[in-house]
Amino acid sequence: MRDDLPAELAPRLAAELGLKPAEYEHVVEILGRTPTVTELYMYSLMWSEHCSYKHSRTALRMFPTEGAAVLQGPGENAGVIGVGDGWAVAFKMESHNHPSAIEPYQGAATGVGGIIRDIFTMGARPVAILDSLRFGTLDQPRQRYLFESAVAGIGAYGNCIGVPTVGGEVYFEEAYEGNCLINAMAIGLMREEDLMRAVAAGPGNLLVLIGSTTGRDGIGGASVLASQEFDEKAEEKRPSVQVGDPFTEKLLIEACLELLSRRLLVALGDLGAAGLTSSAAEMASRGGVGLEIDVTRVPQREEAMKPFEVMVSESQERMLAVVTPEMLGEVQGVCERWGLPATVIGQVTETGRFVVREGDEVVADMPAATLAHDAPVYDPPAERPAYLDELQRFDPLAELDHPEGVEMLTATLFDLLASPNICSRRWIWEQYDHQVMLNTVVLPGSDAAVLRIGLPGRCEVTERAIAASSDCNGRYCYLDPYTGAQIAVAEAARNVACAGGRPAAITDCLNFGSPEKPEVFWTFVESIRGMADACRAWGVPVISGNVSFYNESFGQPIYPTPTVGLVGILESVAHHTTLGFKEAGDVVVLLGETEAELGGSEYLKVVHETVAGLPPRVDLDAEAALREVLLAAIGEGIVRSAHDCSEGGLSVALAECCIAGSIGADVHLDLGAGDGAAPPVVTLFSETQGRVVVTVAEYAVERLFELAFVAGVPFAVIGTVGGDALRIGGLVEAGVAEMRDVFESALAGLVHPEETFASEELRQR
Amino acid sequence: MTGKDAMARFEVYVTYKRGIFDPPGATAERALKNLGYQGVNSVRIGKYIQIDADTDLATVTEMCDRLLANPVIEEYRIVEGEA
Amino acid sequence: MTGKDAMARFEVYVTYKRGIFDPPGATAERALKNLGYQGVNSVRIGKYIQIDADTDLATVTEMCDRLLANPVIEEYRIVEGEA
Amino acid sequence: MRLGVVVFPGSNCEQDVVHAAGVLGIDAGYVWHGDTDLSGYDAVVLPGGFSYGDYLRCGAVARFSPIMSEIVRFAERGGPVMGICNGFQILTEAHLLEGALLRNEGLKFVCRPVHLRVDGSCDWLDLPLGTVVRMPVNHNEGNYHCDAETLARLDAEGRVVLRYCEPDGSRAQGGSAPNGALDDIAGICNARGNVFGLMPHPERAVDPLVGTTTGGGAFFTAIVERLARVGG
Ligand SMILES: Nc1ncnc2c1ncn2[C@@H]1O[C@H](COP(=O)(O)OP(=O)(O)O)[C@@H](O)[C@H]1O
Ligand SMILES: [Mg+2]
Repeated sequence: MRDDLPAELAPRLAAELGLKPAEYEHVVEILGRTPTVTELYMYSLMWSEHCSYKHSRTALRMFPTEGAAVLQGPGENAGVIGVGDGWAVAFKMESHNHPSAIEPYQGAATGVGGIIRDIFTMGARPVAILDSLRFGTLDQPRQRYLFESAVAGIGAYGNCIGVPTVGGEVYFEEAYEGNCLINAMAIGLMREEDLMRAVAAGPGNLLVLIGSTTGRDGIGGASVLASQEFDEKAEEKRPSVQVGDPFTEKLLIEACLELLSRRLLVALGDLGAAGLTSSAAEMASRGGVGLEIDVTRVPQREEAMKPFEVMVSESQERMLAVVTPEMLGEVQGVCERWGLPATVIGQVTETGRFVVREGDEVVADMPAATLAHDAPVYDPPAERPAYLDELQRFDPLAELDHPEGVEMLTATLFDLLASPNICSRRWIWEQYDHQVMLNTVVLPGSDAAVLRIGLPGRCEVTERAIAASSDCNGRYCYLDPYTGAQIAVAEAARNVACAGGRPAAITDCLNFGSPEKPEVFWTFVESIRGMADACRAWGVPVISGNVSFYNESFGQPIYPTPTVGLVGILESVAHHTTLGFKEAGDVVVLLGETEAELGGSEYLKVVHETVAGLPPRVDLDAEAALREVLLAAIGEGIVRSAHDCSEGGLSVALAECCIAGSIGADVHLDLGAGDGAAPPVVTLFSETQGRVVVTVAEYAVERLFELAFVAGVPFAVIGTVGGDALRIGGLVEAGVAEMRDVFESALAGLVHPEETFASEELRQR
Repeated sequence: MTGKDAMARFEVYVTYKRGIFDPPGATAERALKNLGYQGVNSVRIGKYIQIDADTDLATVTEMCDRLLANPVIEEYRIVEGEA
Repeated sequence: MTGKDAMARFEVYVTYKRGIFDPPGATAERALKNLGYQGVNSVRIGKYIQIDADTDLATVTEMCDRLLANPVIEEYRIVEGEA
Repeated sequence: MRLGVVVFPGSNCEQDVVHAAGVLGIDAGYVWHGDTDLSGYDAVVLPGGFSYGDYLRCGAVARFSPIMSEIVRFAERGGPVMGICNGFQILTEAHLLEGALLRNEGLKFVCRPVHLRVDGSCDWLDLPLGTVVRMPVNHNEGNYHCDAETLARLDAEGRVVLRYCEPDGSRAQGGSAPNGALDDIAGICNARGNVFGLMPHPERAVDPLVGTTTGGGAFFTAIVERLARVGG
């Protein structure tokens, strides 16, 4: 056994690698001796926040994770649910915030690569990507650069591997200026019987590394970056940036799915954060076996790599397979056909120990399970932030002057339609191939994407479909994390229901500041509690997710941003529904009721430059009832269009329906009379939850009313589709063409102001 | 050194830093070997930028830092000549 | 001239032929001007390929003709040196 | 009649082409890039995607695939060949079609439906001149270029089959041509007329459930009809 670390230096290296003194002591205790350099690297990465979830594990237990449809809950590379007829869907969301803040193009690209590998590791063919993005405001050149580059990077990767990017979300807020968020979600499709788990088994079986060579790139990349606060020092961490190779990823997808479907593998795992160490340790600990790896057998693309470098390198596009000796030839044959190296680097043992050799010399030898499972668990103190009281006390109606009259209100609506948080995202999704695989039934631009279920090219399409949406309004979460997190789930569920899907399960990506700050940690716990309560009430389990802490710059945390990715099921693809108004004469109905809830609204931000107040309330039962009415009506085939009210409120929702349908509407909203009259800004811009704008043909109005009445869902006929303008009686007069111009051109206008152009595209070769 | 008023040609060579993986280079390398060029040991692909400008080396260096190269993953070399 | 057995470095510069519109170059030119570099007259962006190989100039020329450059739109120049 | 859809490493629209063919009732199968045999196929489609990652130049590496020599021979014998998007790029790199496809003028990848006007015909595709069809484009390098002489020849011989245009068929204005292509060229054929390349994706405009548009079917059925005429 190599003894390469003097006992007096070991604690110093441990500290440099981010191990706390007690954690180091624990390592020594496990080993019964001074660790080697390789061991220290391996432990420090496996016990980093990113890999071990040491600050979040306890809180995450609040999530409901079970349900009749759940085939695989949290703990694997991705969660899996059955969606009927023997089909299953795997999905997961993950952050790549810190790498992207340093190098947005490659950071975002490799983020997509990583989450895609999590999906096909499970045996599922990746069929969709969604991206959830947060940046500072676009008046800053740096923010434009980050935004443009991240979008280009996501596009470059997803487009190349031939997986459509079908949806996502983006917000621009000062709070993300020093720390952008790049969350990517991937969805995969498989037959239930093809579900694969990354569990190593069978002493004597071989460990085969498939894909790219191993270099020093990304040493300690994701895990180190994602486990520390982000400050000026970030610049020095630059060499850990990785360059994505989507071409190799595409070959990996094809080769691995072929290997799995031909049942040639015992197990398969992807190499993500902490590289080979994490992948191998997790597979071993799940299987209760040991492993032996010889680093000299790992194909290296750089000279003189040290064993620890090989073990923790985060070089992209690599997979680790467990293969029986008899199958090795066939496995290598498949890989060779796809142009991929497949190299035996070690084997499974029965010792339960993770042994690393450099040729004949042992450089690390530790109990495999301790890497994956013995990380300390912390329950940090949580404390309600002091700033909340004052923020929440703010009463927008009482404390501000509000626009009145058709002219001012119409102008305000236009301002909102041009707001970067509301305007059309076409500029983004037109850079993404959102149609490849020919399954995208509802394209980006509606409430949720709808994908029919069928593997491409086989004409094996089914009646069924899935709908997916990712949502989180960080501003609401800042003002009240419990409610904000509930809204994230509620909005995702509502979006999916508007498309015709019944919410089935969620994944999440919890983006927060430092968990070591009690006020941040409180927002974390509250957010989880909010999501968990909503999920439990609605029977929507959490099947996978990811935590990203230390999203801060110069001590300032981002808004709490618990992003939700929700997948729903359509029994029949024929029921897919979009938001655009369809036909003149259709009747516009509002399901749900408007309250005076301007706190945290886009209206407050755009018009009054204020982020304060209480966010809208969530009524869990009312939300569920609303979705049931909607799904029943859609199932009966009477719904022509459906669109939920979110940022910007009812007026923006109506405008979006007009723009998408290229047709106007005449709407009358009852403001009440006398003292009880609602101020027009409430009617138009309040962001009350639980509301959906639905159109039906005239004959169906009564039926929709019945459905709503029985379920106790507020129902109001508010207008008729037709004409070339949106007229909201006494409040708004807006031509559809003018609204479209503003709505569609706003984002491009913000990204390409004439005075600068610093685009990552120049850098693509 | 070119004076402030004459047009000069600056040639900028931008390459990935050491240790950064270069997928296009790796692919070209494999392709060349497949075409029978067994003597090829390594291929790296970078950018070659020609700037004709009435400016000086310091300014071109600044242009590289700000726009033409990505200091996070790339390094560059500038050669000044006649336009 | 490097012998058949020594490793040499060939630097290949691939540029668009005259008259072919170069979108990245044009954009960089505009961007530099927008950043205030008024002295910039023209920017062209091509490829810079480093080949370390045990081969000769004639062979590298062949590689360029066959794979590394597209004669319809591009021209190239090769400089041979030490690896 | 059987359609061969070539799979290069990095192709990603081959399954979509097979799906579209299936919807149209056309028999189609995959042809592996490493194979050297096209027997059993009456027409060949080079599908879209990112062969070899589009590294170096789109189509530059794929054109050396073993199957390409056979495709050249197949084309020389007059067999119908269609290259879609990356397939078009490969055909130009292989010199089966003139010109080249450069980076989009806007430097952005573009995925959206466009209008196209039929301005010419090829051996097997004979839509009425002036017909306007709508199909999605999906590319980063669709900016067609050729020298003046070639352009004049393509024009004179009616070999510019498709041009980007406005919905009413008039010349594309500002934002309507997605990539800055020379003379708005979206698709051309070779002198003999049997090899046709286009940037838009007809396979995405066949199945009404997932196509925002229809009108792509004609590009596949035309091959079948032509083969039926000549008894292929
Ligand atoms: N970053 C993105 N990438 C792809 N599509 C996006 C992105 N951001 C928004 N979209 C799409 O734009 C549409 C509107 O998004 P959003 O305003 O977030 O909708 P909603 O308010 O219904 O959640 C949706 O179809 C969404 O999928
Ligand atoms: Mg919505």
